Amino acid sequence: MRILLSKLLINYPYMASVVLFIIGASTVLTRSNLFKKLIGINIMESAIFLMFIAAGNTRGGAVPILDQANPGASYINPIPSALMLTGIVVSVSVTAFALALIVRLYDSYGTTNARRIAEMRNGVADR
Amino acid sequence: MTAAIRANLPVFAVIAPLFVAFVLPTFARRTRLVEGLVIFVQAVGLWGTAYLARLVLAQGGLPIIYEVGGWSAPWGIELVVGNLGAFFLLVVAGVSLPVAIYASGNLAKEVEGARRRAWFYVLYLLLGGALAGMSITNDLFNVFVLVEVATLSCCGLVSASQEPSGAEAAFNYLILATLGSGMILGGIGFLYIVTGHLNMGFAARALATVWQDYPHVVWMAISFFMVGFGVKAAFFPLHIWLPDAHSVAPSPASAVLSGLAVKGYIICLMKVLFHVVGPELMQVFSLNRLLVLLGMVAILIGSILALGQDELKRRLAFSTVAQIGYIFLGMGLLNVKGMTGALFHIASHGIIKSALFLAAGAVITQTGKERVSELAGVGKKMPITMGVFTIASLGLVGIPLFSGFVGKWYMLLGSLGAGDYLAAAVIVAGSVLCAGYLFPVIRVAYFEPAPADDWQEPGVRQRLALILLAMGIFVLGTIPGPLLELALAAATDFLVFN
Amino acid sequence: MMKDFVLKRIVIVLLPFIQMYGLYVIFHGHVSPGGSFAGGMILGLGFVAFATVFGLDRGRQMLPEKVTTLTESYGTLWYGIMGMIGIFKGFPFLANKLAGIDVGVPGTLTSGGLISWIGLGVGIRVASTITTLFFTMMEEKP
Amino acid sequence: MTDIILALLSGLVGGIVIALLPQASNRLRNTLVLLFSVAGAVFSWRVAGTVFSGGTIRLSGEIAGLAWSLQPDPLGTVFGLIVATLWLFATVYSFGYMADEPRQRTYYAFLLIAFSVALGVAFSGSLLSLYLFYELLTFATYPLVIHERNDEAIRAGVKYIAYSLCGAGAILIAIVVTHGWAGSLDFAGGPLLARGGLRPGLGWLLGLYVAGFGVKAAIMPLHRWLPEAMIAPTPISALLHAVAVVYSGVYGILRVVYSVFGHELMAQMNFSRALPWVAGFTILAGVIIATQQDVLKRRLAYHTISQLSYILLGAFTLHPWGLAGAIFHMISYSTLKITLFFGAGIVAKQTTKIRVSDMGGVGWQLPWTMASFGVASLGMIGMLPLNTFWSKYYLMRGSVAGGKWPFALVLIISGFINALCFLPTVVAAFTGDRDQLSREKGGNVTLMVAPTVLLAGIAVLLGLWPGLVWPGVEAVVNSFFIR
Repeated sequence: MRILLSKLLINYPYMASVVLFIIGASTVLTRSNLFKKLIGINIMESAIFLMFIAAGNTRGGAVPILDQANPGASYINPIPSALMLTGIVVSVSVTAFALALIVRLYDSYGTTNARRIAEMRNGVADR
Repeated sequence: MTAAIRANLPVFAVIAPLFVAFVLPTFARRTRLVEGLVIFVQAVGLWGTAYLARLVLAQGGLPIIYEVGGWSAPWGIELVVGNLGAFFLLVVAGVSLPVAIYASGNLAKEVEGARRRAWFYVLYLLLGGALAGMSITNDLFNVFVLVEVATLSCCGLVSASQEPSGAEAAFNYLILATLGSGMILGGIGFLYIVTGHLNMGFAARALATVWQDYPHVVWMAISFFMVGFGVKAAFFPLHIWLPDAHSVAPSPASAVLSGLAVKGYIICLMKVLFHVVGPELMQVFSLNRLLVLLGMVAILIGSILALGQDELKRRLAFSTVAQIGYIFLGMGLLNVKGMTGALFHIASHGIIKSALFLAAGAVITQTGKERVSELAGVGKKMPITMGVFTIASLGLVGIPLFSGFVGKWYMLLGSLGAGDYLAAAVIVAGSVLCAGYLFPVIRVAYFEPAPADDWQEPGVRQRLALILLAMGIFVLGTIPGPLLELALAAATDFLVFN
Repeated sequence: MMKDFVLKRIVIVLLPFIQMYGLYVIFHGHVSPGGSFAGGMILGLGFVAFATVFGLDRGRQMLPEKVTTLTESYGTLWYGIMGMIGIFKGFPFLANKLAGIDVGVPGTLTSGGLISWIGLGVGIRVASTITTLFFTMMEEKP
Repeated sequence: MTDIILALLSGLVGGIVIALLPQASNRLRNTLVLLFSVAGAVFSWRVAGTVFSGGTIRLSGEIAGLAWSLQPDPLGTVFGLIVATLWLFATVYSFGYMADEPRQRTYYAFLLIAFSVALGVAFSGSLLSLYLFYELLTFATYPLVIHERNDEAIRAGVKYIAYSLCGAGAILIAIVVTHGWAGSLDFAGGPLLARGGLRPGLGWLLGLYVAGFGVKAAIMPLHRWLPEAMIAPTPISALLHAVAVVYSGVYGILRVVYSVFGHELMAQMNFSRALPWVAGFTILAGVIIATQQDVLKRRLAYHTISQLSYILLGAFTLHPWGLAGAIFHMISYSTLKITLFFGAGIVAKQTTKIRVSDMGGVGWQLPWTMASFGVASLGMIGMLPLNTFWSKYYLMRGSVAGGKWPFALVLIISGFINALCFLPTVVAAFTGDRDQLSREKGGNVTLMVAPTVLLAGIAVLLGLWPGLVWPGVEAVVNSFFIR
């Protein structure tokens, strides 16, 4: 138990990311407000970014810039950070696109509640 | 110069559509120029991919490896045009050209405004480029980025029709697909943490040695990949977004979404499962049985749900769910025959479903009728459109001489080879059900009295596209030659040399 | 549009520096943290700040939609053209040092070869996308 | 070589040409239909000439990585001849029957296409091509089945296509298994599975095949579509549901028994011992149900179900005499049954009577028709001057020689029930009250009566001189039993 706890504590970034991921995913799946869904998506993606960056981190590592003065330093792995930058760009574009869609949905249905939108649409479909 | 172009064909296959897509908005209002450029790019793309496929075949299956920026494998990004890459590139190029031709004729009736239409083409080309990239990239992170590009373009295409239901379907799709991308990214993260590589080949080699140390992490990674790609590829219990999204999109968009986009994700999943995880590990985690089981359920439930739809495009969308089940089933059989069947079904379903959606779109735009029960007599007024629909239906049902038969034949061989008689029965039952939901359309269209409305065939370009696709269905069914060879070689790559 | 005099002056004074800093980050992508995406973001946020303070109309005057469309398209095309240099010289796409581009002394500004120039394209694209997004969202008010 | 292509193409091309003609041009259409049917028949006869004079015609190729071939052997040729010859009669009859019906263009176009496809079934030289044509036959005949276009017809069509597709699915699985076990699907090299000998699962495979082809051969309990499909116009019922379509199923089973499994292998299998019982049950049950039907066409339909199993029974005896009887019955039964159907059609068209109980006295109005009907009824019982006598004789001989004497008994009992089934109708037709009958002329009587009488005449002729077709039957039996 103690060992497990200490392992969990040492790996706290991963634990945090797992918690965040669960929060995000459950928000997406359970909330019917479109904005909350979108926020859930963002939380979930942040969790994954966090996990990636934590994986690339070395405790006490140096900034990964080639430095002639200190050639032997252990560097932080820059690849995950670089990748996550791309990931953030992607998530920004998803968010922007989703916001645009929400605006359109609000214009045509007058609500941002997914359930009510579905009800209204089915009502239209059934006539 | 030509030598330089030939040497760089793999990268051109990806960047040419992307860069053309980025330039299109600057002359968005000159519709003819936009359409011409799109068709030109797709035609050149088809030529280029055919050339690549010939090269790959001539090399006897040795992949063409392209190192972007001259950086070699573990550091740089590789594009590998192997059998699988060449195969899917050919499918993508072969389907997108007729669809682009069709779109140039029909889009004016489905999407209002020249600017919106130009943006439609932008998304269309982005999707094409992303799919091309997915088929040949050998880098896990590239897979993620391209999947995201494709997903966003798909959502854009879905929402291109002005109807509010389009926006709703696109939003639902976007949320679920982003959930899926999150899963995929998480899976990539786990694999990277365990193996330290993003290049598929290196990751596979590392994974083979370390997976026993981290079985749970690997298991998590695989399940994340399964769920992530499963959502995007509309694999059975995760298909809920597909019928809405694919039925409200403009018909050329539905065609590429159902015909190609979904397959792109499947190709990526195949690469991850077979090139990185490997068939042995899949068996360790019983993944193959899961795939076969869910594939069978998808075939049956998807077909039965399709039977109940009166809206033509929704019926076709549910049919896609069923046909995706075939591909997963073939994948899960874990033998070369079944895999070949699955790959060939990717090609044949791509072309058949595009033809079906385009024909349905032509019928809907020409008559304004969306329901099957309202289509009485369409066949007499629009013989070419409904003729193509009929050919495509026969193809999907799997009548010999049409492309669907070849895929199903190999899948049957595979399932019997694996001793899975239930799967064989389900494959055949799926065909019968497929006839059950497609033939009523044909019967209503041809054998019920036509109303007096003056319905006409769509324009020349739409007809040309439809005829091209119908010819494709027939050619794939009779002389599938290189495509079948590539599929067979790719399946062998997947299962034997790993 | 805000009517605060101090804010307006400060934005006017700061704007060139913000832009300058954005370009700096773009061009120093290979020797310091940041890069074309972060730099482009800063570049774009300069315009966003201007439009927030002076109103959407002045912002649009300064950066018309036509211009953002063009920069968005050609920023990306620029990336492509830079990448094609490698191909023109007979090497793969995006080849840098391999294609004989001078990469100078490590740690200095000129050590990136094509990277800074590619970054310029990306940065411009990001900047124009950010401003477009912002302008569009400001316009969306019912 | 060219003969077989032309035989197959004449119907297809004809169908397309007819479909492109304007709806109104009846005379031109009838001429063309006759022309194409005659062409198809002539070329089929030429193919038969080549095959029976010992030549081989083979047309093979690789399509989609699989070997396909067209190579008529004696069995296929006999089937092809039956199809080609009877199609001509049915076409001429159609000219009379359909003269005042709507949707003639669709009717004739698909009639010709179905002709081609049925010939394809007959001439195919491998399981794959057989499967292709078998499947296409369903689609080509579907528009004919739903010709009436009312709800009942459409329901019948759905049933027809559902049954056929399920059957075809079973066949497809069986073909894949056969391909896996035998490595080839071509009939030319003798029974496909014979070389492998007995192996587990063989019985299941045979069951799949019999179930698959049995749908079209209307083996009970897979027969339900057949009586429903009688909603189609009479020439179609006559041709397709009494001859071509159901024969394609029967032909498929014959192929499976003799070309896929081979009689030696069949004889070793336990499962094959059960099959004659299924056929025997169908014979009796079918004809008993037939006697209960009042609508003449339905009675004929159930009678078809019964008679088809005669052929299957002959095939399942696995004895040369039994096979000879089966082949002979294929020939003789088809001529008689088509006569019966033609007769029923003429009665329905001329007097609008479709029920047996109303048919008293019809014979005096339509003497030629009812005379032919009577001759055919006698044939169904197996009376001597008719061709079915010989087929029944050989069937019984085969059953007894194959050690399955109970089936000879079944055949005799069935003959008696057949008598109960048709003779009262014929007798009533010539004894009933002739005065109160109204007659509203529909169709062209001459064109309908002529083929009917001619077919009855042929039946009698074959009964008197069975030697006319005997060489063909002998060739079929020899091709399977003497190698």
